[in-house]
Amino acid sequence: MRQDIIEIRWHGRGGQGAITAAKIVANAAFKSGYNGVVMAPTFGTERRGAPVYTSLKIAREKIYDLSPIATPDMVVVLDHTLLEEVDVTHGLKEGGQIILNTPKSIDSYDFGAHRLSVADVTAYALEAGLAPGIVNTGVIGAFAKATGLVSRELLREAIRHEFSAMKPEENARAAALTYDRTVIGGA
Amino acid sequence: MDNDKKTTVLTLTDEEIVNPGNRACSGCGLGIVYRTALKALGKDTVLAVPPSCLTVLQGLYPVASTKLPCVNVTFASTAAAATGVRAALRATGRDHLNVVAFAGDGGTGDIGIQALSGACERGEDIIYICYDNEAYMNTGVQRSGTTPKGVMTTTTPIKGKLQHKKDVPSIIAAHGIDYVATASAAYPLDLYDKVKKAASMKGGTRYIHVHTPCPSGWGFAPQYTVHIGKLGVTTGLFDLYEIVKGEFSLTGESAKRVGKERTPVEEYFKTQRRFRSLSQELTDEMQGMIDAKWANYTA
Amino acid sequence: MHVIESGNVAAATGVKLARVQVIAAYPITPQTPLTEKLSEFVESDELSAEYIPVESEHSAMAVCIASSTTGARSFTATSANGLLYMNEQLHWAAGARLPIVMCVANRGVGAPWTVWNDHQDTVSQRDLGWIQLYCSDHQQIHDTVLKAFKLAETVSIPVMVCYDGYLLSHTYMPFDVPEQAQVDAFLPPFKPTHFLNPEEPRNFNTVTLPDVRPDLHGNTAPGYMEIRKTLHSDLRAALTEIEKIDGEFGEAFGRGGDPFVEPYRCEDADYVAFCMGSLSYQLRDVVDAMREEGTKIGVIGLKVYRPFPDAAVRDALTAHKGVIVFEKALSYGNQGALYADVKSALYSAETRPFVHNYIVGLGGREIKTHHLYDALTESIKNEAAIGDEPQWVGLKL
Amino acid sequence: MSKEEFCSMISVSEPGPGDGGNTGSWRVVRPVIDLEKCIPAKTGKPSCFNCWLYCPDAVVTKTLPPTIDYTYCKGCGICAEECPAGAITMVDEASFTKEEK
Repeated sequence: MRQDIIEIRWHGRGGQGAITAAKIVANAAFKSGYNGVVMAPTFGTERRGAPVYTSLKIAREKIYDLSPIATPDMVVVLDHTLLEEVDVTHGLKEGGQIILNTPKSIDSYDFGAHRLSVADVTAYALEAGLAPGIVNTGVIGAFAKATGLVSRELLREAIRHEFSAMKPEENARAAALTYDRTVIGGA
Repeated sequence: MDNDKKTTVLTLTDEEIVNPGNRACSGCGLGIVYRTALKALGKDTVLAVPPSCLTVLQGLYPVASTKLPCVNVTFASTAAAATGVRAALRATGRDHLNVVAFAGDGGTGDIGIQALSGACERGEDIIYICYDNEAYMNTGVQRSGTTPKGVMTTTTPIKGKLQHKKDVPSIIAAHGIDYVATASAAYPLDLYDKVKKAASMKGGTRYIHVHTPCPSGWGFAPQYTVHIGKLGVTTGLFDLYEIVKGEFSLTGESAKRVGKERTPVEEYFKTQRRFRSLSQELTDEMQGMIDAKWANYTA
Repeated sequence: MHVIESGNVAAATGVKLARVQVIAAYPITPQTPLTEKLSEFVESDELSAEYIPVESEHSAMAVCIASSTTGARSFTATSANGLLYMNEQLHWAAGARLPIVMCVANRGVGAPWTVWNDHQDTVSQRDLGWIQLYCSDHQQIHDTVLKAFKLAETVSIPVMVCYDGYLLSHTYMPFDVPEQAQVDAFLPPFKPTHFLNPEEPRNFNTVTLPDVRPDLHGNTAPGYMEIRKTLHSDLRAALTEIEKIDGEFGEAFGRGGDPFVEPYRCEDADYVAFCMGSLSYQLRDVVDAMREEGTKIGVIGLKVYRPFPDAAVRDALTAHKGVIVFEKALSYGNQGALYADVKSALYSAETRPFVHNYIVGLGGREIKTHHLYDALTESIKNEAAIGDEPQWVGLKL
Repeated sequence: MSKEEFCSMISVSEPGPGDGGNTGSWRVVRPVIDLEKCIPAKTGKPSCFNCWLYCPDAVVTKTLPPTIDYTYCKGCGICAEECPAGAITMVDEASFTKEEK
């Protein structure tokens, strides 16, 4: 009903860190002046490897509706192999954005009227010094670049805070590398 | 135990922590057990007690028969409650006190075994004393897991109990706790020394299982409580032992019996009405089990 | 300082700031992350408390009962079947007048198994003698935990802090975390009037006779009935304390007000939606939409379910034409329990609104905003046609 | 209401004797010690004290001679049964006059 809420859906696999990624963006958004922030993971029996999604809603004013996102403005996909299992564009608003971690080029995909951005997050994260498969910090670099919702600086700060005990610099570098190399397509 | 100085009737403290005039039955074995154990524990002790004969012995509101702080708790929760007392004593700087759970056999080996097992696994700093009168006496003599085979109870009224007694102290010992002991109401000095020893081994879980004759539930005249308790031990049916950090040893009267003649178990059965329907076959089976067990005991 | 964390972490943060002394922990979805967080606080020495990883919820409450009787501030948390497994212990804690605080991340109860949210677990436990407080967002969870300790220790009655499983327990949103010194000023250390103490040996919760009996000094000691009556009167008297503590909290932290009911756009409302938990916030969006269409409607979230604040409920509801009670629980074979309570509170009012009952979201059935909109519209339109029978929202039978 | 007022009514018991009343009235037979036979009494030295040790009700004293608190003694007879000298006899309560009781 409210029109002022930006809705972002995060697709990943259980254990891949989609929740942490969304949480970092939530923190950065809150610091950018979005007072309404609600992040809702898949409710229930999450199992490692199984497809999961997380809802993130942000708005300038407090958000009261906790129900999952039905018509997202943006979807973030942490793993391109999910495209074969899940309709990540389900409910995506017209002209909505897709941010995709994939080693393939942007031309390999056709999402019709939706706007696609791609980055080989898996590779950049390795390059940044993270263990194989750690993609959640990288993908939010791509998200920040593609959407412009949060600044590079706030993101960096939020990552360092979240990963203060676990390779904060490497995680921040993964985000920065991805930020710089994300390819943004047209609608 | 042999290395320690044993308490004698003359060195046993006169101080009574249990008041007279309580509601225990005449000749109650628990009366002896409770009175003796509390002498060993002394006044720096906090008790946790589930519903049982002890609840009644301890007094009805607003009078308590015991000069110790005590929390009465629900039937299944005794060891967990003792855990909570210990945690709070640590949190409030009073960790020097003994924390003692005192429960019957049903409250220990049946409904209470989950909480007790949890406490033992965590190695809670508590002493758990089970007085085993071999049935639910407080509710009127219903069978429990520790009722011996063949015993008539109000829930095994015709055929007697069909299963053997659950070996609760062995189950507890399997948790690998520091101290497990058995004792008998008929040997209060042995019990006293074991409780003392348990109290001195602060830090882990300590468990004492006490064979406790019950005149009304077992069907004998109240003056024979000690006599029958002794028969339980001298027949080799109920052994006095302790397991200190995994080391098993018989104590007291049981230790003395190794390699010597034991009283036939039939003598024990004959003293109690609860065994009235015991067949000769079952008597022989029980005697056989006792003999097999004792064949493993060496001096 | 604002943080963005889950509702479970909001609760854990409150527990930590309350300087709880004994924590009994047993995992159950969706409460588990709360006890996980507390273990982290304790292991990292951020919180100096005894953390007991018990073997069951029944034992969790046993630990709290005993530790509270021994004089330590005690806490545990649970959900659904875990709460029900504690049942006899919950009665015990209330009868023994122990100021235990317990968080319940609300979840439907089996059978069949469900891990998702409704209120059947705590609503079915309304007659224990516990105080039950319900939260609508993370700030309320955090603040209510702090207020709960103060309340419990003032009135010597245990307090349940209830919040929606998943919807609040697992969602993340911003909330303000106060400084430890501020909390210390609001919540002094726990000093019980009676506790287990060898220097003054007392026997707690002994068998109590049906009738009164003289004590050792010749005074009359109460019987069971007197003790139980006092629990009831003290629960009623706790309403005053709830209001007082809410005021003190407001002064200290600048948040609070509306201790019993939290109204939204109700001043001139013809109709009021009434419910507990996060649903009352979701309904705000619906109310806004309906107001735009010209329907004068508001919503009230009930924050205290036991003791039932009937005077506050009556005051809040009598002026309206209709009250639509939404609830995530049912007194099976009768009606929604909250619905019955609301009607009972209104019975003595001079003018009474119509009251309807809508059952929503059992076992986590998603409550879509348009469902609420449709239900409210139908209720207002068919005032006369809808009787006492609960209406089911989003049912696919 | 004050904190004390709120916690005024709970079941908290104070230790004292005789919760069960004067349990001596339960007795149908009374233990009587023959001081001629009682070993500690006879020898004037502390010795066996089985009567004191085994008493479930803490009504026998460990003194020379041992005494029995008839106000609370339930008359179970364990002391008589366990006395090594056979010095304690259980005597029918009916044989005592009111004054003796």
